[in-house]
Amino acid sequence: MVNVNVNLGGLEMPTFLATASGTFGYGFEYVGAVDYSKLGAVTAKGIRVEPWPGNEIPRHAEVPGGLVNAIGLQGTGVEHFLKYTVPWYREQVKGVPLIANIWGSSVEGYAEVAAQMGDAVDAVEMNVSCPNVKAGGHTFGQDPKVLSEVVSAVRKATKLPLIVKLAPNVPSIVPYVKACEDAGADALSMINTIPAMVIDIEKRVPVLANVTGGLSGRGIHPAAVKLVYDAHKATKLPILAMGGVYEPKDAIEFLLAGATAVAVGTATFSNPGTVSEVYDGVVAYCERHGFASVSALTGALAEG
Amino acid sequence: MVNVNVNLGGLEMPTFLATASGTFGYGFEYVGAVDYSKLGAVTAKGIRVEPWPGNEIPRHAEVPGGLVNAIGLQGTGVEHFLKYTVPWYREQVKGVPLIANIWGSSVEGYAEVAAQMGDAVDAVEMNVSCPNVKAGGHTFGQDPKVLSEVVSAVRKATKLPLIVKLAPNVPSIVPYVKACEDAGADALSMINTIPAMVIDIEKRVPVLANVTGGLSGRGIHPAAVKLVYDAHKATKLPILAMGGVYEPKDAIEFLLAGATAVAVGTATFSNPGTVSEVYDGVVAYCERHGFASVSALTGALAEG
Amino acid sequence: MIDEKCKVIEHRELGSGYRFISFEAPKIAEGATPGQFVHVRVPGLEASALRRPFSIFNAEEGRLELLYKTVGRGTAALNGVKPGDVVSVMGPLGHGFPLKCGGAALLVGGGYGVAPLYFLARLLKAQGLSPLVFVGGRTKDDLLALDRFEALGVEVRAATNDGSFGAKGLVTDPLDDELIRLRGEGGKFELFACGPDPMLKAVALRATGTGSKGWISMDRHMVCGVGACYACIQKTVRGNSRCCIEGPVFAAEDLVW
Amino acid sequence: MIDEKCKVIEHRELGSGYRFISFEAPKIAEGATPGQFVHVRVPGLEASALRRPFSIFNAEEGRLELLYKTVGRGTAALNGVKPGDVVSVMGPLGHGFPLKCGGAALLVGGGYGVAPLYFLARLLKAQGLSPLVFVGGRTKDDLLALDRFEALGVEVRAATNDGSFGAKGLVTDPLDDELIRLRGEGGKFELFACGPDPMLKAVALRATGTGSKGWISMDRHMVCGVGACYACIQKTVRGNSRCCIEGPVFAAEDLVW
Ligand SMILES: Cc1cc2nc3c(=O)[nH]c(=O)nc-3n(C[C@H](O)[C@H](O)[C@H](O)COP(=O)(O)OP(=O)(O)OC[C@H]3O[C@@H](n4cnc5c(N)ncnc54)[C@H](O)[C@@H]3O)c2cc1C
Ligand SMILES: Cc1cc2nc3c(=O)[nH]c(=O)nc-3n(C[C@H](O)[C@H](O)[C@H](O)COP(=O)(O)OP(=O)(O)OC[C@H]3O[C@@H](n4cnc5c(N)ncnc54)[C@H](O)[C@@H]3O)c2cc1C
Ligand SMILES: Cc1cc2nc3c(=O)[nH]c(=O)nc-3n(C[C@H](O)[C@H](O)[C@H](O)COP(=O)(O)O)c2cc1C
Ligand SMILES: Cc1cc2nc3c(=O)[nH]c(=O)nc-3n(C[C@H](O)[C@H](O)[C@H](O)COP(=O)(O)O)c2cc1C
Ligand code: FES
Ligand code: FES
Repeated sequence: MVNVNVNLGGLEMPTFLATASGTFGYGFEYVGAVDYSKLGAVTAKGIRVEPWPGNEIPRHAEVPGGLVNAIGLQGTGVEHFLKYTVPWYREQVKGVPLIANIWGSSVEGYAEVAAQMGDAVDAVEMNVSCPNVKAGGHTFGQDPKVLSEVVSAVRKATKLPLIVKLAPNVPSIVPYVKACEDAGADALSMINTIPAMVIDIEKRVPVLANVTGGLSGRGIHPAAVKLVYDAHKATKLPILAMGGVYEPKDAIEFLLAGATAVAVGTATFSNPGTVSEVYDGVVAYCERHGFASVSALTGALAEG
Repeated sequence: MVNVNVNLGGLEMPTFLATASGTFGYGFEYVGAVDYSKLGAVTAKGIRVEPWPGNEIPRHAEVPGGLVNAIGLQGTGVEHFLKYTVPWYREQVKGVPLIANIWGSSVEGYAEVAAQMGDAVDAVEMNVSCPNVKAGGHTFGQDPKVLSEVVSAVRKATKLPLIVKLAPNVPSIVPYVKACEDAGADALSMINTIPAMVIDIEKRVPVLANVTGGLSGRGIHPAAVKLVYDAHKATKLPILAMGGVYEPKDAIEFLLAGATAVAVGTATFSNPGTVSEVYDGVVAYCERHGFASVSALTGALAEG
Repeated sequence: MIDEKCKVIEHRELGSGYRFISFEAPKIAEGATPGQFVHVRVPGLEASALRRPFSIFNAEEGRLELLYKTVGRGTAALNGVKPGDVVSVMGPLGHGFPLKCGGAALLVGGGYGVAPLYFLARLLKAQGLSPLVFVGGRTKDDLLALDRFEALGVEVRAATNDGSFGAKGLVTDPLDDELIRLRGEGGKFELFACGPDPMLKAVALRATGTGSKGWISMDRHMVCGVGACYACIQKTVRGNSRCCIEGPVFAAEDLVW
Repeated sequence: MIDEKCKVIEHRELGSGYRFISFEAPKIAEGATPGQFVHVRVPGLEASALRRPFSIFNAEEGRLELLYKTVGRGTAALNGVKPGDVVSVMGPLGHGFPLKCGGAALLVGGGYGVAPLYFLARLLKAQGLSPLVFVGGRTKDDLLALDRFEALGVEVRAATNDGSFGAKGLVTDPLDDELIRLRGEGGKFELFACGPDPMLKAVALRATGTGSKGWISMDRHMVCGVGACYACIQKTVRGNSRCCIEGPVFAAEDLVW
């Protein structure tokens, strides 16, 4: 019997496997097609204080190795989320912790949505890849100083386990990791999508109404492993790793690189069975290699 | 008859298509398998002043959508390059300009190799994704100030068309583009590989002897298009675009996003016919859409 | 909703790039209602390729039947599937057509948009109603499943752009004739439509504000097919709705064009 | 060197995961010499998959023959190729064995490492030499192409780890017997070897410093196969050499282990 539960910065996850924000709706949409008993957490779609319509369509483009999306964080706002969505989730999905993925256009916006969450959810994940309207549209996650500021503000606003989700397009992840650590984050998650663009060459226009979007899926996995590896070397904070997990092997690479837990995202779209297959494969791997627990895999590269 | 020649910052390219550094040896290795008449330039493997052995093997790992490599810039040094390699290239490959891809571990190292090139080659491309030994191992290309310094030094050392090759893992490409512009670059090339890592889960070790490497190939294309698009909006410097070109469509996306010329890299490994197929497809596209020249495609998105 | 491993029973060309495929899909077939769709993992595409959505043409006795047009790489790959092959099919998905009708049931389909109308006509007929089906296409070859409607004993009125079959013109021409006739009689009607956007808009306009109802099945590019990704947005009077879960069938009066 | 579209002539199982495949490849076959290899674009893998390198087992009358072992996803996909299919094959690549020999020609192969030795034996034989072939494997099933060597009239001495065929032990056991015999006679010899690294090292050691020559074909993971990428490095006395172009056959005395 392999011990599959892990602790992600205070969030007790019954298994090491989660779903990635934005790829699993508000958590109940896949009931019937996904085996929830294998999930240690569900991350809900990004939510902010006010409702938000998202981008115009087309919002996605299929590319070799994955998907480029610019959904644009459509959501009903935190009030509706707490009043309807969370109870609806709790009713349909028993025993799987819910992580709220939050965002805002200002530091105050982030703090406000975190504060309103109270303890209705089990953890908060901050998506810092959104433009900071007050600071001229630069994204919060791409300047360690700004990042530190927004994380501190959210830290003050919530007692829940606080996960900060980092952007991949940085020269080095280390200053961002340190900024999160200093600002009181309990865990990190990575990676968010990689900025990308697809052009319809016949119409000579960007495919996405939003012009650019984020690349996710199979192809980004080796880049994600590198960032998890770098982050793990730089911090003791536990890491929730995501980016192109399609097979058990992909999750095991993340764990060995230093992740405490792993999330499945884009793969669920083509195969909702991914959660089960990855869970079973990781457990079988632990058995085969004599690991008594999945958490023993974290950072367990033989190179030392 | 579509006009296929382009001018890349002073480099007259007989066609819009080049090969990417490190994927085409010193230019003559593919004689017999590649139709050189369709090439507007060949970019040689990275070269520095002294010979350099490169990394230990394994130096590569195949991944879905591409390749992760850590060749480590093995090379014979500039003296051998000028004495043997360039003449050998000129003898075997007639009429295709040769771009030297240069690197160093210090600003002086860059300037020195550029100076030694004299006019033996047709252009110089600076690979700024190598660690700056003097500045504690940070790579030259990841701090706009350091980038500006090294480009300025090379600018003083050579009269050849000077192309600077940018790294993709940055929050925004714009400051780097500006730094190159200010320092006197004639053109930009992008993208270099995306930092990545692959783990052998059975042995629990990194696959690459160098631990980490760079991701290239099909999967990185949408990320590359985005960076070319951003760079083109920020500058008038011509852009040589690369990253996952496998089909005509991929090259056309680059051109429409703002590239002046396009390079084929990793695709040649699986299919040396890529050069011909891409060339023919782009020309056919121009004919079909009524473009009299390939250069008219540059930045020709309908959105304006 | 379930992700069912379905064995292919039959797969054949209908001419002009259209094909018919049927599966053993007892679980999906059991729960399906007309206007719902399935999300198919196309064998032969890379593991990361998205699924492709198709309306349920018919679901009967554990069988799932689809009609599709080959338009791109996904449908081209689907062509290669053979009887006996096993395909992952998720379904039934989305909200379909209402199965009651206050007045004449007028079904309008264009091209592969006729797909959900056969299943609908069959179930309406089973309730004793007499659906009337209008089908349109560029040419004769774009008129699908005429034999199936005939076998069902359902009247079909056709229009083709080139006049190669039925009336020459748009499918809304024979529809308008019928609407005028009904109006003359003071008859009530409901419209059920599926097809290309311009056709749907034309049909929706003929319902909104008339006191009659229109049920419009929208075709939006999808990713998840289950409401989880928010890719498949249709603008409605309630804001941005997901075509895969709030739709694909919307009330005509709710749509914002 | 050319990238030739080659039609598959024959493709069959040899048992125990080994297969034989032959192609119509007039251009490659024309230029090929023993010890060279081809770089195969495996149909069924994604477009971006790397090619797979295989030694030329034989090249004769426009035919290219390969022997391969199924070890991973590339070779597994290759299993699916059928006679009549067309495959992109690049070749002939690399530097092969010398085709003259000052003394007894002793060929040593382990597992699929025997692949280049048949072609070599055939051409040495054609020059009037009498190559002697030593083959090793874990078990009887790992001894390949014995019938072909027999048909050629070339003597084969085998060793298997489990003793199921030939001597029980390593292929170097019968080789050492022969070397001792030759030394007793004062005979000269050259060694030609291909197989797993430990075997190659053992063979190379038996050549270096003896005044006799050893020719060692190295198996290094490859990307381009033509000397363009510097992935396939073998350490030699001249530094980091590319296995695909300076090799795959190296002089034993040049190798750094
Ligand atoms: C609810 C619904 C029901 C449908 N029912 C049918 C049907 O019964 N018969 C039929 O022939 N077709 C139907 N379609 C359209 C069908 O899904 C597309 O033709 C198909 O996905 C095209 O895939 P492709 O790979 O061949 O084309 P490509 O253009 O190569 O597809 C590329 C991408 O665009 C998406 N895409 C392209 N066109 C459409 C489209 N029209 N709708 C949704 N996604 C698209 C694909 O999913 C894929 O992500 C339906 C679509 C929807 C949304
Ligand atoms: C010069 C040369 C000649 C060869 N001749 C033969 C032969 O005649 N018969 C035969 O059965 N095999 C031969 N091999 C080995 C053969 O190339 C590999 O077994 C094959 O590439 C494995 O591919 P795979 O996808 O099945 O395995 P995987 O392990 O899934 O391959 C994954 C990756 O590793 C590479 N790789 C894996 N093993 C090897 C290897 N041993 N050598 C090179 N690359 C490898 C593949 O190219 C691919 O990039 C030769 C190798 C070389 C270098
Ligand atoms: C359609 C879609 C919507 C997403 N929405 C969000 C979001 O709301 N908040 C967020 O932090 N990440 C979002 N992401 C990013 C994913 O959570 C994840 O970080 C990324 O897709 C990489 O994982 P994957 O390759 O497994 O999908 C979204 C991704 C996709 C594909
Ligand atoms: C094996 C390999 C070696 C490379 N070596 C170099 C190099 O020496 N200098 C350099 O600037 N870029 C080098 N690159 C990067 C490529 O030139 C190119 O920027 C990158 O691979 C993206 O293009 P692609 O996806 O078409 O390969 C190398 C890439 C590969 C795959
Ligand atoms: S396709 Fe994902 S919400 Fe509709
Ligand atoms: S495989 Fe590329 S140099 Fe040998």
